[in-house]
Amino acid sequence: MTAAAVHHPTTHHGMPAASSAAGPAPKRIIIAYGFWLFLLSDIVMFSTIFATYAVVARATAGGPTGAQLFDPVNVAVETALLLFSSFSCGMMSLAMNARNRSAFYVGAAVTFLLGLGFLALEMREFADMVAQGATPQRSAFLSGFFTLVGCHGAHVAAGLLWLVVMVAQVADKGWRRPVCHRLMCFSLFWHALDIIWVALFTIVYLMGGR
Amino acid sequence: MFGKLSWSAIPVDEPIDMIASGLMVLAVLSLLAWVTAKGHWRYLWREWLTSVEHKRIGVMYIVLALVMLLRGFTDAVMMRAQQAVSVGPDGGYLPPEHYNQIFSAHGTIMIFFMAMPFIIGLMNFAVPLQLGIRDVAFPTLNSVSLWLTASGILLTNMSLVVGEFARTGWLAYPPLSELKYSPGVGVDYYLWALQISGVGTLLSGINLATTILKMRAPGMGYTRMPVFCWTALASNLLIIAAFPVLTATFAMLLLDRYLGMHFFTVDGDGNPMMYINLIWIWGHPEVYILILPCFGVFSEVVSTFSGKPLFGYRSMVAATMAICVLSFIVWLHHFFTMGAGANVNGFFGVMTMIIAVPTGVKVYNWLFTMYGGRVRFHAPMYWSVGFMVTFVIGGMTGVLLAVPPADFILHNSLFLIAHFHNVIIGGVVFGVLAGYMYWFPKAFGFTLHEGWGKVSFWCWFIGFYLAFMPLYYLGMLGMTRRLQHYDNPAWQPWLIVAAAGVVFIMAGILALIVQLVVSIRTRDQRRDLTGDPWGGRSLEWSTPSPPPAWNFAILPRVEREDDYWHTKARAREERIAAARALVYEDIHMPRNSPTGFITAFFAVVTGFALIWHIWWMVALGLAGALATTLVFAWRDESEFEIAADEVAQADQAHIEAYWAGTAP
Amino acid sequence: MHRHATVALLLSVLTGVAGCTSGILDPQGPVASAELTILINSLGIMLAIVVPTILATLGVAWWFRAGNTRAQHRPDWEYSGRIEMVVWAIPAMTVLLLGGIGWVSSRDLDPPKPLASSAPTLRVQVVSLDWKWLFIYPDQGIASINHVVVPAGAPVRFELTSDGVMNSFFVPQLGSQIYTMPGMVTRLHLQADKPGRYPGISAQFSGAGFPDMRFTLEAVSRRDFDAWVAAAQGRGETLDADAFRRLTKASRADQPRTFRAIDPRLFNAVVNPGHETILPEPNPNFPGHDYPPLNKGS
Amino acid sequence: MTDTPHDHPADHAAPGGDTAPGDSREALLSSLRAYIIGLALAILLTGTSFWAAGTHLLWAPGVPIGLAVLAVAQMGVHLVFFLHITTGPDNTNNVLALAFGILIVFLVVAGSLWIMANLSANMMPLEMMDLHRQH
Ligand code: HEA
Ligand code: HEA
Ligand code: CUA
Ligand SMILES: [Cu+2]
Repeated sequence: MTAAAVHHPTTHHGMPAASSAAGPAPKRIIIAYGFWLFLLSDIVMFSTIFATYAVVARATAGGPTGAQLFDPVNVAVETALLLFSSFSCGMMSLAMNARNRSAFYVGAAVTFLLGLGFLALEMREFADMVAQGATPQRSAFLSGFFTLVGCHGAHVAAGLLWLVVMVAQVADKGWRRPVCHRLMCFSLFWHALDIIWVALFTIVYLMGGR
Repeated sequence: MFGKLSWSAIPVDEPIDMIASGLMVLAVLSLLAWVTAKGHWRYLWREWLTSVEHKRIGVMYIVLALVMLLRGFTDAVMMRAQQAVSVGPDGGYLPPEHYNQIFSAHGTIMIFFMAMPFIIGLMNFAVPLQLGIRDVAFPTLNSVSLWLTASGILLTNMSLVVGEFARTGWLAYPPLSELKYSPGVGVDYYLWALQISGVGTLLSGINLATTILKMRAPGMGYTRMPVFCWTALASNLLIIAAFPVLTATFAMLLLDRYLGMHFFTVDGDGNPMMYINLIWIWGHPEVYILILPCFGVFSEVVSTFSGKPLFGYRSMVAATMAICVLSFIVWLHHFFTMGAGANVNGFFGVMTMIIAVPTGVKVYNWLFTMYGGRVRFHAPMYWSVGFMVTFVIGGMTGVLLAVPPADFILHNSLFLIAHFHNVIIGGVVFGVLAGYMYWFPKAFGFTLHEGWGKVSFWCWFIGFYLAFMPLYYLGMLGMTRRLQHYDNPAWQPWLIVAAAGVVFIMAGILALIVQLVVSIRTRDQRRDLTGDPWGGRSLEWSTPSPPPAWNFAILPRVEREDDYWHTKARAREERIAAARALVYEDIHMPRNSPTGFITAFFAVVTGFALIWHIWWMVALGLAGALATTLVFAWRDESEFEIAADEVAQADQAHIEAYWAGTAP
Repeated sequence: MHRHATVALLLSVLTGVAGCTSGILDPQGPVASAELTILINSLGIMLAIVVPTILATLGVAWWFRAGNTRAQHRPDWEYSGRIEMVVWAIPAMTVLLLGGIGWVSSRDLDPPKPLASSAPTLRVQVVSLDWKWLFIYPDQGIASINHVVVPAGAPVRFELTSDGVMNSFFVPQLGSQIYTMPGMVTRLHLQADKPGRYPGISAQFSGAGFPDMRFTLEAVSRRDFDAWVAAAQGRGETLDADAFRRLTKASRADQPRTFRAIDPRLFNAVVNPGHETILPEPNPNFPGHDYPPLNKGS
Repeated sequence: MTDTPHDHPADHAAPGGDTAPGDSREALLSSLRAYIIGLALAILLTGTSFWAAGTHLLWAPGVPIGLAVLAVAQMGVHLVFFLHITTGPDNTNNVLALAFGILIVFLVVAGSLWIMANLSANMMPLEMMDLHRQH
């Protein structure tokens, strides 16, 4: 302990930062960990909808089935878009770590466009289905489908909004610590969405489309 | 313009409703008037409503819980009074549409808005102090959680005045809760209130779990945490795992009701059984979310007042975590009678019984903690011993219900009602009241009146047995739950006994209120200058009462294995040493923030608009919430600095007071 | 077992005090008797450990009170491996025993499992409606409301469904309740040993008229049963689609009555409204769940 | 937070400490390599999944199992290469939380499916049940 006042709120007393041995972890770790727990809870929420979808997957009430509705090419393109956006999001974090603004903007723009493309394809798919009369009100299966896929889509949309805000913050404030923390959370969020999409295209489209 | 909302939503033709809601509105208005007259708004706003300090947030949670206890109790009194007289075809004074709202509201309020806030409040207050740190991981988020809970409470209580509450029971099983059978706004009030407060609960679970896992004082390894922190950890992990299930389940029911989907309807091939399955995946862990922190409180209280370390610390921790995991593998015991096969019923029955093992271990470890001690019977200890005696009975009847064939004849009977009030009152309510009396002096700097606390205990204790033991028996006579009237006159005497029991409980509640009033009025004689009125064993007792905003002028270092008694002593020595040598540092504390309050405001607006289908208002509310988030995200200064001098001054003052207080 | 007898005695004393024996303490059939026995056995097993636990708690708390100077003082005693062992082992052994009972008994008393008997099994289809019970006798071609007559001493196979919301079919003195749910069929086997009238209820809340959702199960001799069937076949209306639609209108405390004949497709049509067309489409504006005035006779 | 617009090294690499999920402990370049490897593996696995779902060369009943395995593998790839969740000692807490989450997901999904399948099997409408009894 020193008498000098250490101006660092996160590493009190200038201690090393492992959480149990040396006191509270640094803010950055705390934030990322909290967000990690949030993501896990979000995944549990998705798993509830997945379970429900699995239960009602054959409950078509005489309406159309997945095999009649799904277009594997569309799904493959969606998957590719999301996968590459996950990668570009990774590049974006590297740019942030390197404090390289222009690389960051490029990464963010690519991520945004890929995400937007994904959403557009999804919207088109939904619109096509509704045009065929396959609305969420048609059967339990379709309620499940639209809710599960739509919930993921809503997360992607929220992610895009978040990304815009983050770009604006970087532009406005530069690499301040809270901005970096939020970007770190964003990239966790974006990668997690991709993980959920893997489960989704496997269970809904590949298994259900057969 | 106003969706489904019109003047007819106000139940002017129902006298009981009108009187109740009139009184409530009057109470709220007079409170507001009093605050205005006394000019307390500024103080309230700056020191409480926008506070992000964990202790204040904890206290506010508990205030919410106490108010809701009274509301839930009013409902309970009305139900007991109804059943005491409602023999015969049109018996009683409450028509079914009203009675059915009452038990639904009672269950919902007691679980979500009484027990949960009370527990979260205690954890908020005590966990950072016990861990030896200055605040929780995300202080502003903490305030958001609190105010979202308050939003849910507000919406639920609005239903009393504008519209109606659900008449479906506290878990709103479909198809009854589907639009076809519940076309009114009652179920929507229920769903939106719980969705909003559920988000608050989830966030607070994440917050506290992160705090416990990542922010302990230097040297406080997992095996050195007080057991209350362990139980809080288990409880918050359960929140993180269970509440998303509730959110998703309610969301699907909402989609059914609002967009005509077919998750749980019968037409469209939906499956109502899935709702029941999912709601219990949340529902069973929920009851352990409530009871585990209470087990933690009892652990602290029993060890403190026995003057001994907790017996079998490692067993206690193992038992806590075992209950945490097991609670996710038993949910089917709530619907043994739905028609699953014998293997499924048998499996879940056995898994349920296994929970009795770690719970039993806890009971015996408390017993051995008292063994060889010098047990001082302060009020918190009364609640604890009362709990041990009462809870084992409720646990035993729970295990009885876990035997599938026994459940086939007891399910949904008053026996079940008796079981869960037995564990909830004998466990959760006794637990939170023990915690309340135990930590009150820490929070406010003076002790509660002992005598009135004991009076209250005895009234509750006797009242509980009178009110609920007859229900076990009535259940065996074939009386089922949720009966607005019945035709068997032989039941009536028992129901009258139960009603008499509630009168005792009411006396217990009055004693609590008297205790509070008396204690406040005589607070000058009951000041706790030492910060350690009970000879406590964990770190919170090494701080002044009430602790300063920063809790610890110097973060304590924890060096001993297990024994937090010594830890506390050490922490105090360190502080004294620091005081002599003047080695204080500047402290950074989070700034107060209206974010939580404003978010909650928009949450209420949005929820209300959704309930009444006022779409423009929904858009407005959502836009407001988004704007609040953005403003919050743009803000730069979230902490302020407390100068080392100021810290030193406050700390030395307390150390002097401590010497004065402990001097012979 | 001594304790077992005490418990049984205690329970019967309580029953005597109540002056009215219905409920699960007065079982009238093999299922209910077995279930009550299981209940009392399990209770006895647990009391054997719970009662000492309570007494020990009170005893220890009292003996080690601060004022008692004769109690030994061990302020640092916080661990004993041997005690830990015992403390885990006692509940574990109890649960092992109880779990065994639970596992075996849930297979033995599985509701869809037929009861062993030399008497022929009667088949009864049950439909819960708002707020009354419809009993269809498919093999006799009759039906009745809020009153079900069965031969004493013979197993009854219930097939149950619901026309609207969930309910739970329960005759406490015969044992085993089971949910009735729309679109699904649950199965339950019960038997009344002796002639008598046994109250039946719904044990699952189903809306405003729920408390009146009562029926009587009447067990009669085989001869009386045949006579009752013959009489029912000769009077009352026919339960066809129209009559059924009238029944779906909410009502409460309906007087028992019978139907002379039934449309044999009816039960299946209730279970699968979409697949069979004999039922007319329900009127979407029909305010299904309002609380109706008390039905006095019919 | 009293923030100054400069970097906070102390905040980034915690000596002897903990990592946040998403942290990569290596230098920039090697984490670039991690992303590239991850991308390549993910493309490979996804491609295999889509191929397996569409082809007729495989034994049909085995395909869903194969798809499930591929999906799990791909989630693992994402976790390790994109989220940098590994079993290193500094990652224990992150992995434990993940394990808890996976356990819960497993219990919720598997439990529900087991229960619901059992219920539906027990509640087949009559004609199907009668068919069964004739056996
Ligand atoms: C935490 C949960 C909780 C608690 C504490 C209680 C407490 C009580 N309950 Fe409740 N109850 C439920 C949860 C709870 N209940 C649930 C979930 C249901 C099922 C609902 C459904 O069917 O859907 C139910 C149903 C239920 C029924 C319906 C039975 C039926 O279906 O037929 C009845 C009937 O009388 C009843 C009675 C009571 C009574 C008399 C109390 C009493 O013990 C009341 C005790 C009073 C208090 C707890 C208030 C104390 C106040 C204070 C301590 C304030 C002090 C103030 C200061 C210090 C300032 N309960
Ligand atoms: C805090 C709340 C709480 C707690 C702690 C418990 C604890 C337990 N509960 Fe309870 N329960 C509820 C709240 C709670 N319950 C509620 C609210 C409902 C109804 C909801 C509704 O339908 O509305 C319910 C319903 C309920 C049912 C469903 C009944 C039905 O609907 O038909 C069952 C069935 O298994 C059950 C079992 C148990 C068991 C086995 C425990 C065990 O955890 C108890 C373990 C404790 C002990 C056993 C005592 C101490 C142990 C010893 C002294 C050791 C020796 C003893 C033995 C080995 C037996 N509970
Ligand atoms: Cu409900 Cu089958
Ligand atoms: Cu449970």
